[in-house]
Amino acid sequence: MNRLAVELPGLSLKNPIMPASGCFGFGKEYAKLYNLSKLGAIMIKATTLETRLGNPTPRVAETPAGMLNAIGLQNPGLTKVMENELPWLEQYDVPIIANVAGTLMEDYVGVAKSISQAPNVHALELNISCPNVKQGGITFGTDPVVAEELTRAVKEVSSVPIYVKLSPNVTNVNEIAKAVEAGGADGITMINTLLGMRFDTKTGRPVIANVTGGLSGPAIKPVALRMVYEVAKHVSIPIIGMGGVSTIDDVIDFLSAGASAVAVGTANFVDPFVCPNLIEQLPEKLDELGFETVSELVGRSHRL
Amino acid sequence: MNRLAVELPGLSLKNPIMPASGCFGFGKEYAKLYNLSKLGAIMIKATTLETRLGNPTPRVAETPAGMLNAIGLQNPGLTKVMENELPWLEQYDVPIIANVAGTLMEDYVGVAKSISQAPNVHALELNISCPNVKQGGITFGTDPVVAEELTRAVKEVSSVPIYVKLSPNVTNVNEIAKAVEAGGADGITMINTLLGMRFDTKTGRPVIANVTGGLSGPAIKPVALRMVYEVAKHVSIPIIGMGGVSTIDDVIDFLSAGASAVAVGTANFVDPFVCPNLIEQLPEKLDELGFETVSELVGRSHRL
Amino acid sequence: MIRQEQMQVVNQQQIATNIFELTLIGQQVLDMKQPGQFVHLRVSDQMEPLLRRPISISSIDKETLEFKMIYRADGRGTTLLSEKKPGDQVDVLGPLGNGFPIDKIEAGQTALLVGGGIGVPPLYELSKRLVEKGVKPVHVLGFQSKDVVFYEREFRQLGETYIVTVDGSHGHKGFVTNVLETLKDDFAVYYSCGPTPMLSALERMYPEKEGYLSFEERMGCGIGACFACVCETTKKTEADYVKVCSDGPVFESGVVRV
Amino acid sequence: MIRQEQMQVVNQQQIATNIFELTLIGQQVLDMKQPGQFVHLRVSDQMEPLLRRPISISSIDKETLEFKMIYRADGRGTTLLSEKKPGDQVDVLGPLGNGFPIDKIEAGQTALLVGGGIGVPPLYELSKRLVEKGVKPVHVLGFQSKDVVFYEREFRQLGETYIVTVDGSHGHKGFVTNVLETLKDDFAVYYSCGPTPMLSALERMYPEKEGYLSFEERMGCGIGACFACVCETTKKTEADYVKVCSDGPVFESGVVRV
Ligand SMILES: Cc1cc2nc3c(=O)[nH]c(=O)nc-3n(C[C@H](O)[C@H](O)[C@H](O)COP(=O)(O)OP(=O)(O)OC[C@H]3O[C@@H](n4cnc5c(N)ncnc54)[C@H](O)[C@@H]3O)c2cc1C
Ligand SMILES: Cc1cc2nc3c(=O)[nH]c(=O)nc-3n(C[C@H](O)[C@H](O)[C@H](O)COP(=O)(O)OP(=O)(O)OC[C@H]3O[C@@H](n4cnc5c(N)ncnc54)[C@H](O)[C@@H]3O)c2cc1C
Ligand SMILES: Cc1cc2nc3c(=O)[nH]c(=O)nc-3n(C[C@H](O)[C@H](O)[C@H](O)COP(=O)(O)O)c2cc1C
Ligand SMILES: Cc1cc2nc3c(=O)[nH]c(=O)nc-3n(C[C@H](O)[C@H](O)[C@H](O)COP(=O)(O)O)c2cc1C
Ligand code: FES
Ligand code: FES
Repeated sequence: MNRLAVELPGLSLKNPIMPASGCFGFGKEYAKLYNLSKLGAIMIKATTLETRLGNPTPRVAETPAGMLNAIGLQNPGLTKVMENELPWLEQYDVPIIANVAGTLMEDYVGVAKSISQAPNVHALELNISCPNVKQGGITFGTDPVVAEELTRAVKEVSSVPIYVKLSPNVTNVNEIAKAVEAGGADGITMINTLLGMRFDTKTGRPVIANVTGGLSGPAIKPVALRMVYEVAKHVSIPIIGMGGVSTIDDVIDFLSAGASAVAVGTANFVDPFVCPNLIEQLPEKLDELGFETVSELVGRSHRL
Repeated sequence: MNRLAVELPGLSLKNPIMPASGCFGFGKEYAKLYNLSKLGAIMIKATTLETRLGNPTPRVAETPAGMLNAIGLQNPGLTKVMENELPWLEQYDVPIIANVAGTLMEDYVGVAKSISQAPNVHALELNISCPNVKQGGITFGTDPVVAEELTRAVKEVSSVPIYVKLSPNVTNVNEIAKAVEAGGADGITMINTLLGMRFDTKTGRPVIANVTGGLSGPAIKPVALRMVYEVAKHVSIPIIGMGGVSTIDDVIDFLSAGASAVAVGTANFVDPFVCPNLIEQLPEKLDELGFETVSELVGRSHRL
Repeated sequence: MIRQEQMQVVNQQQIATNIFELTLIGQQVLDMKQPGQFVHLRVSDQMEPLLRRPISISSIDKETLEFKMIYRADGRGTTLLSEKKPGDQVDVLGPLGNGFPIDKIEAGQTALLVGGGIGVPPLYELSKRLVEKGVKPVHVLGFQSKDVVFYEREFRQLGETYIVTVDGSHGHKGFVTNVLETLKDDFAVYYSCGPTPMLSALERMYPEKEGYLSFEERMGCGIGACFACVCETTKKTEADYVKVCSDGPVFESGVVRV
Repeated sequence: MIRQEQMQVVNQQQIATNIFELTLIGQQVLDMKQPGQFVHLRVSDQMEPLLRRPISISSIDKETLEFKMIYRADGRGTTLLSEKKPGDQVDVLGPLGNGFPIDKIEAGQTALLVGGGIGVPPLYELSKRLVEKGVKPVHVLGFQSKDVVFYEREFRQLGETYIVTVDGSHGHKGFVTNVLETLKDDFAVYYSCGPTPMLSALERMYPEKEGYLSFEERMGCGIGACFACVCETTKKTEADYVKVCSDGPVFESGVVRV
């Protein structure tokens, strides 16, 4: 028995660690550093119907124990992702979670319908929480009615289970979580970035060309953990947790709070080997804590 | 002319730097370290009608570039604050901003009515955003209708201008800001803490006895700056900005984003002399940036 | 007077597994009055880790302007502290709090000093002061196991010393209370610092004795302003609560509800 | 191959006001192929500052396994980097990107190397390689003022060198373009690294010439995965965009829209 294995809707993960969407491209760059088959799964960069060139630069800025980004969903578009990126990833024994984004509901439906048919796409992640595009994105993620509707529409056309990615920029995350569960979501991924800004102190100008950006990294971990902990109490579908994970203790904390698996975003930039390193450290950590399997650990904070 | 001076409703500040509520007690401890008359103002610890003993300990936990707290509004209560704390502070030439908290609207009204009559209280800060008490606090701060109503009720009884302290734990901070402006607020203070958690990795238990706590410190600065920048666009009353201020550049950034003055919270714990140090550094920084007065700098990011 | 001072590392030495003794030099030493006071340290100029760390003063030398601390490198902050080398600067806020009163005991009397683990260090300066005064100290010091025992020789030089380890790998086996049960209770005052269960065991054991206990609590400011380190009190005091950082860390036995 | 390696500081030296030369040793040096490549450095083990810093390789010595960088200590990260001492470790990800092609020019030909400020360093390794190959380099190096000029002697040893300072405090006064206007344009290829306005001035000045320009952009990953460092392109290439970190930082003139 593989003690790190986790079973989730559509996903038989050999371990609970995966790179977060947008922080790993479509895997090609990290494939030069290590074997991608080591990963539990890969959340690929957001895919939209059409090619997107994203926002002007600067697109990133450093903040205390975090960073801002406003990439603006740059991606080659559905067709090229289906033709080039996904087939290339087939050489690895790793399930792909396709991050789906768009401006209108039809865009999400269109991307979801096609991309869910790729043989190695085992689940979709509906990005209703991207703070860096003017329309769509986060607006879907802050209104429970709209979130539920979108979830339902995508669920109808998808050939694989769907996970909805929640925004932390809301008053009541449980409400949104319950809405997407009602809409038929098979799981939840959370959290996306917090909206933030950095200024160039000399000029007073925002550093990010898009003015605001999404805050990620260790700085947001307390917020992410709190939201995972709360949502875990309110829904019965599984959660893939993320937000500031960089150490093995962070992984344990997210699992304890109720996440069934953990995604790693910003930390890939700090240490490109962070995912395989965490996977390697996990068994020893389980031993240290006296747990036989990852699954036993999931949600333990709620059972104390 | 004093180039650091700032005029705000009820407040003639000799400089724009003041300790944030809850991070400075009622001033006694810091008075042993430096002369409190140096400060622009002092935001005293939240005062409630009755004595409060606060939450169980641990009440604080460190997080990456930040900290969580769940003090739970511990304070000696209105009567003792009026009898002991405020009169003691009269020896200093510094305006006091009294942070007012409660469970019911009547509590706020009661505290506001009395405390606004203390001779050295020049303004009130309505704490509708404390995440660490079960009732009141943040619930007032997340619903625009309730926020407006509370503001209006307090405005009616207060003998000094009132500032309303906004919570960052909302989907749309502008909406709340506009509501309190409509309710008659003379100014806004922002931001209070973000709701967060930390876990003890060994046991899986939340470190904070209250389970969740409020996140403060440099980690939240990007969120605070973004919210100040946005709210400054939507209201015409002044803003006192806070959230992660620890360096002179942070002060400049908040002023640039649209705050008329800046409060310093967590940084007092890291460097107890941070407020006088920032005040001392400010003139040189103005020279470096080519500004004659603090007022010229306020909101410059909006004029670029 | 409380000062914030960049103090210089004179010596850093590992004295047991993960236990370090750090010697700093600076003017602040002149203000260190009582054994049992502590300092609040910044372990890095960077913003992470952010908060100061409270560490007890374990010995003071006013002539050389040096003081020592003994600490366990455990979490992020203390690990970074253990990497400081002679010549490095450490930002020290102190001295803080109220320590062990030595005016409550007289020359010729016996004092019982009970320490647990990383609570042992402040007892060292205390014992030195008591000995100077002509008081006879009896030390009962508990540790997890042999590899984390420190300062045995130093305490023995000052007086009768019993070492207790949980696993029995050094000295007596068990808890300090196991040894205490075998000792005469002809002491005038007891002083203790260590884990809270140990402190409360002592209170139960010596209900009639005068005792002074040093408490630990998570801290923010370290100077009494933030209400982080508050403890509930008993009827023994009029105060509704006490703050470990500024009212303590040492309280008379029975004051803090344990 | 890209490696992540803990490399050791061999030397750290201030060579002009706020300008430091840092020498590191490690296996990664063996993989450093082209002048103009860069490394992505972690300046601290702590979580703040969080991101790596991109710094160009300024010279490579495969025999000693050492390489040098020259950087300005300016913000938080580079200031921390400047505090590293011999024996300290630095976490280096590299070598990254595509540097200046030296196969585009032949022995006996002349190459024009134009550097601005902190863009000068990668030109040093480039010039050494060109000289090795028998190419004659002409260096035009612009700085703000005398106090931040560095490596003048080193460049002079390799070939004709013009120093330009904005305030005229050393060498010629003005911008590099002021000197370039006075020079013959009998060079085969030009290479440049420096502020974007300088790069675009060169493109306008030498529209017919083959040129290679090194660009800067804010980075996240440094390896092509995050889309942080994307530049718009012109019709000269089929690509809709290029990434500075993995497609560049060096591009043929005219490719990047400036
Ligand atoms: C008055 C007082 C005196 C102390 N004297 C000593 C001493 O002489 N030697 C010694 O080794 N330790 C002493 N401690 C405990 C010491 O403060 C903690 O071990 C230390 O803060 C842990 O920091 P860290 O970075 O290693 O752990 P981390 O887990 O990184 O700490 C995270 C946060 O929790 C706080 N924290 C963690 N454990 C404790 C604790 N036990 N008490 C208070 N805060 C804690 C830290 O200060 C920090 O804010 C004392 C504590 C107090 C309150
Ligand atoms: C390919 C490449 C090669 C470079 N080579 C050199 C070199 O050889 N010598 C040298 O002195 N500088 C070089 N730079 C610039 C160097 O990366 C920045 O000066 C440095 O990152 C600033 O970091 P800081 O901590 O001092 O500033 P901070 O203001 O603390 O930096 C904050 C954030 O902004 C980024 N940043 C700030 N300025 C720049 C910049 N100009 N370019 C890219 N990112 C920036 C930082 O990397 C960091 O993420 C190079 C940049 C690139 C892209
Ligand atoms: C550079 C960057 C690009 C991102 N792009 C996407 C994206 O395309 N789709 C998405 O759902 N989330 C995106 N995110 C959010 C991350 O997937 C993740 O939710 C967030 O960064 C929090 O995790 P972290 O703190 O580990 O980075 C991006 C984050 C970063 C830093
Ligand atoms: C320990 C602590 C106690 C606080 N108590 C109060 C309070 O009583 N009333 C209040 O309005 N805000 C309180 N705050 C919030 C601060 O005033 C401030 O809004 C917040 O900490 C963000 O600023 P900072 O990042 O500079 O700390 C408290 C914050 C901390 C850290
Ligand atoms: S630590 Fe702030 S009151 Fe004690
Ligand atoms: S820095 Fe990530 S793609 Fe270039």
